[in-house]
Amino acid sequence: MKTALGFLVALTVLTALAFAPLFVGPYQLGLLIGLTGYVTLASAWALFSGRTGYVSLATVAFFGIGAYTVAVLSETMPYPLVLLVAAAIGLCVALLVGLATLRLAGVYFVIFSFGLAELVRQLVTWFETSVNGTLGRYIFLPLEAEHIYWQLLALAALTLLLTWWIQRTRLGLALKVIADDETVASHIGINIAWTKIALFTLSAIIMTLVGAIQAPRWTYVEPAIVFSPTVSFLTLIMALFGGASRLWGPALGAIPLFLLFEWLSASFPNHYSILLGLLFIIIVFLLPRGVVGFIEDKFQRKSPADLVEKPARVKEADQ
Amino acid sequence: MTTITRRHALRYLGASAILLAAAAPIAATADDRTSVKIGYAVSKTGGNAGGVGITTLPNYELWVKDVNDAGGLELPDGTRLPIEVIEYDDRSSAEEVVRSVERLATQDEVDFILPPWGTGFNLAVAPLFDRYGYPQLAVSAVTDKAPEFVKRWDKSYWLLGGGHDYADALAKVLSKASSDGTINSKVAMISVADGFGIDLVTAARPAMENAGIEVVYDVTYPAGTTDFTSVINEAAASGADSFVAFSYPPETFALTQQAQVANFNPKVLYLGVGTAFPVYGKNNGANAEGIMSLGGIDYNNPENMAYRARHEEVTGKAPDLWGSVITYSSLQMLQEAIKRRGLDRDAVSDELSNGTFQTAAGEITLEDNQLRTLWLTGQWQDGKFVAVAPTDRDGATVPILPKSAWQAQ
Amino acid sequence: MLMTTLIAGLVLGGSYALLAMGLTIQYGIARTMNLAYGETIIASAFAAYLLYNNLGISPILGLVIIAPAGFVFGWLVYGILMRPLVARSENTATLEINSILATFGLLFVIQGVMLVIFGGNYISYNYLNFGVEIIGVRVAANRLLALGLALTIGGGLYLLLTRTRWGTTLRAVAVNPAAAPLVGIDANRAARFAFALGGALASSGGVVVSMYQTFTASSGVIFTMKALIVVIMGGVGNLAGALFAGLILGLSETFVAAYISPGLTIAAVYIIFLVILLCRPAGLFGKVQK
Amino acid sequence: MSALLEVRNVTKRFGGLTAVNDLSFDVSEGEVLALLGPNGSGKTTMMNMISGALKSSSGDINLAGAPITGLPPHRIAAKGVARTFQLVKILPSLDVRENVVAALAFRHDALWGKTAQDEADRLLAHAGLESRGSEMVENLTYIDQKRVELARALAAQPRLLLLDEWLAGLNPTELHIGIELIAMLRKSGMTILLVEHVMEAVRALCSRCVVMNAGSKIADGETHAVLADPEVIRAYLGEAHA
Repeated sequence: MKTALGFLVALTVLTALAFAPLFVGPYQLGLLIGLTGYVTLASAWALFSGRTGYVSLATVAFFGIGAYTVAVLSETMPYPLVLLVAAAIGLCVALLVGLATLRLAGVYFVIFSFGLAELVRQLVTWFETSVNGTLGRYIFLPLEAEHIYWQLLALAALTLLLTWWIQRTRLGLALKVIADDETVASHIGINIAWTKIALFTLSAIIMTLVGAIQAPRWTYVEPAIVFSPTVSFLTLIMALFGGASRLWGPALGAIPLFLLFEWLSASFPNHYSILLGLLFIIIVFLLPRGVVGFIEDKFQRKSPADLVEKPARVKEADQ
Repeated sequence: MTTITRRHALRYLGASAILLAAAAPIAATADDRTSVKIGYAVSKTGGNAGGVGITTLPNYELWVKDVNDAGGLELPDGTRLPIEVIEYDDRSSAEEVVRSVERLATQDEVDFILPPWGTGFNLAVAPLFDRYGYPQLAVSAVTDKAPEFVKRWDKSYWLLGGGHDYADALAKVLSKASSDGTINSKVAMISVADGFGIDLVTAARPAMENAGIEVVYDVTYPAGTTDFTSVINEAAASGADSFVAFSYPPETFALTQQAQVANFNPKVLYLGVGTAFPVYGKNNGANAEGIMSLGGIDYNNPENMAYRARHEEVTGKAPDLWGSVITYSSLQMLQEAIKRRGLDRDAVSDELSNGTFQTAAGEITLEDNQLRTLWLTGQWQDGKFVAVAPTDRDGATVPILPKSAWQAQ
Repeated sequence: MLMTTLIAGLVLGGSYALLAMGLTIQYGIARTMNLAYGETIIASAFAAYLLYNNLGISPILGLVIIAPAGFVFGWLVYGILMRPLVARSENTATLEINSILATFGLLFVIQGVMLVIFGGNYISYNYLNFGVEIIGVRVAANRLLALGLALTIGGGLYLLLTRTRWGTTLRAVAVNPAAAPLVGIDANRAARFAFALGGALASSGGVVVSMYQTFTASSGVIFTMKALIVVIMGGVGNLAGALFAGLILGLSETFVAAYISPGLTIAAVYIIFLVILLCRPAGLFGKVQK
Repeated sequence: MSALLEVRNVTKRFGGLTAVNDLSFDVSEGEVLALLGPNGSGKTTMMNMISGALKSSSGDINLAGAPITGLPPHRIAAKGVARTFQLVKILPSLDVRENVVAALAFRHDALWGKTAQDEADRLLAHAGLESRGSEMVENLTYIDQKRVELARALAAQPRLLLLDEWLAGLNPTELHIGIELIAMLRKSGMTILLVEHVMEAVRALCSRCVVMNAGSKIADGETHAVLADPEVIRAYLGEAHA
């Protein structure tokens, strides 16, 4: 009953958001695109990192791969196929990375994932300049802002639905068990490695698609633009800020932060950094458990279901 | 009855008059606006902030101050309106710059939008400028595809030329020096793995070949490289008398330092962005003598001199001697076009395409929305970064080659 | 050729190591991931530039002023910003997240202040930029200074940490901050001291690097990430590891530039970093414990 | 009766320390075997090698004739080995029922949904936790947490059950209940390998014992004979029976 009601509310909001482009101006639409993009990225990030404790800075590697795939292929094949190829490439890279990185834990994984994103950027740059003899690529696709928005909105909804659904499947249970105790997990037959890889891959595919969908908005794509580490950092900060282990946490982190960034940069273009930094520090001190934690503390007594999930944690290599 | 009707009528009339009177000031403000809104989104923070900080932002600020000090932008009827600035920080992110321009166009409804910094960002916002009908005076974008872009976006203007222009000019300088017997006909060439570096080096390869210069060393390095020991050593070992780097400021500085450290004295030393920064001349003092780069200044042009003096006075630092001048000139063009045609963007765009303008960079008439009268090669001579190519243009200085050897500092 | 590449690599690696040592101490001992580390470097570079450019004070002399200032700054940051978070966090994992978020804010504050004061310009000046002959190879004096400083600081701190009582205290805190009080160690003071020491090291690095590397108010992040890579590769909290990792990265960069392609130098750095981590998941000198 | 578990010349070294040295023994189908020895003699290390938590340095471990040496724990679990842990390991964020469902969901013929819930309740009832499935497992008493752990192990439908000091730390009443539970399992034909210090339980439950000391096997045979062996008494029981 509660679930049905939740679905109804979510569906209503989704419908309202889907009709938004008909009522808002191009700027607000742009805002919605950016917002939906980050909600999706943060949710996808949390899907893996929030549930396994592996804090990843590789977000932009996949985001950039998606954008670059579109830039390279948009003139040679139909758009839906390009998205499919982008997702497939994201999947392959994620599998490769997943298999390689499982031995790493804690901050070692964090920096590894950052290094990975930079490596991908360097390799793409090198390949483009040395092999193709060019660098920037142009994307001239007949896609309007609202088309990009609708795709992103669908992807965001899908990501949240997927997260919700996974929590109710054996995969979701496996994650909870792994988070509780990896030894028990493996001894009751859970393949920890594959569980993590599956999640990492899923999360990476979504990130790849976000990049692929957003790319046509920029017309011109080059590695410095699409592999900017800022994307990884913002995604991580938004998810952590919202509460990475909850379904709505990343969204509740992404929305206020995104709007805050926008408001600050528009109202105080010369003191943006200082104010942003101060606000950030204040937020960390005032909301120690993230937005979701704050809401729970304030408005809700804890139900057993809430206790089931634990806050995101970073696994320590040296414990 | 009649009386009453008349009274009613009078009442209605009165009401209408009041309404009209109330409406009138609104109409009047729409016509007699009190300011011209100019908006821009530039990277105040992030990776692009360095470029913005020298070439773009100081000139935007200087121009706004200059215009407002003079009483505002002059309109065709001789009245002046002050500029009201709306600025955003795009944080060096493509998504931000796109959204900020959308915001300027549709939310703030500014009268004109000044372009962002960088080839990529100018391309990212070009469709928006086009869609909302704003002229785009793209300065900090070096691209050989400008003719194509003009076809696609007819209100876009490309003012800094393309890789071919600079490469051809350089090749001519080298080939002349080579045929004079000043240098041999070999060149060692490096380029930054970035839109700028690649654009230039791909243009330079055929240009050198056509000019009879053999490229004996040709590598690309990633932006952010801090150590050039091997590159300089290889270049020194290549036997080329000319060393050319299509580099960005941090690497331009590092290359200069490394060349001195390694005592590498090519007869022609041509470096990329950053060489034309005043701080480059200051840091390197006598050692800057003879070093070449893109751009350059005609020091005898009084308007240019006035501009540089103003820049230093207002912003507290000297402008760079390549992009800054063009940036400021593009704003002067805009200012003049508004003076001639008013605030109608179509009319202003038309004027920009067809008019002739007196600017800090001399007289400018665009060809196919592109600035073709550019200083393409400059050289540090006597503490000044003078323009040496195209040689046939008024104000060109004769290049001094070979570059003198490094002096101990 | 080989010799040149080798020495150039060592010199480059020296500056990497120098820039990473402060972070490895801050992260390894004080247990706080300081994302604003690079901003400390840049702020010090600006300070050195100002002293040299406006007052004519040589950066070497500037070092004597700026390094203690870095210490004080680190001391204050830890006391004001990090201490409450350390007290609040129930385990290292929460502390890690909290320190990432808080220092991310600090990063923006410092960067914003520098932007307001200095603008977004590239800053560069020449100091000690002449060649010095070492075994027939010409090396920039300022870069050599960085290597020298890295070795001195690295060696000195290593001795300090391993040979003195005070060093033992710091290492005890690094290994087990919770148990340190049991043996009479004031973990908070030790951590604060370590964090401040890291700040002083970052400042020293910033001063030296400013002599030969162009920087802007926004380039702190680049230094933070490079330092993090060196720290992680060497093993968190391990000075010798940081030194070694820095040198390896420097060498790989110059060797790839000389023998493969200058276009792949940065890629090579990351490849080597990734491969080393895959073989040794806790860094070169780190220990993996079950 | 054929051997379900064969341990052949298994050695485990940790650096310079040899924790298990060339150990061989069998566990037959339906047998309850006790692995005995003083603290640090290598019993738990041996258990960990059987369940896959540790990899042996050399030697072979076979389950029903097939090698399981060096397989990861989840593969060994899938082949029918379940275990409990020396220090009780429950899943604190789950409730009692979910603790058992977790095992049902990942066993060879996985159960999920309503079926799994019902099966979990049945197993819990079997372990003496009837209708307590919704309680948070963290709030249970020690013996009840042990019951959860046992139910979870049984949920995997193991061919071989490893009990690592499952009876340790229980008070006399609880101990009695615990022994009863294992006795029930034995009656149902379950093959069990247990590490145990509680001699009362060993005597009551196990027909055969293997005794280790300093990593090596020093005795293997009928419980009453082994426990009477002077060497065993010296090495191990000495402390308790002095």
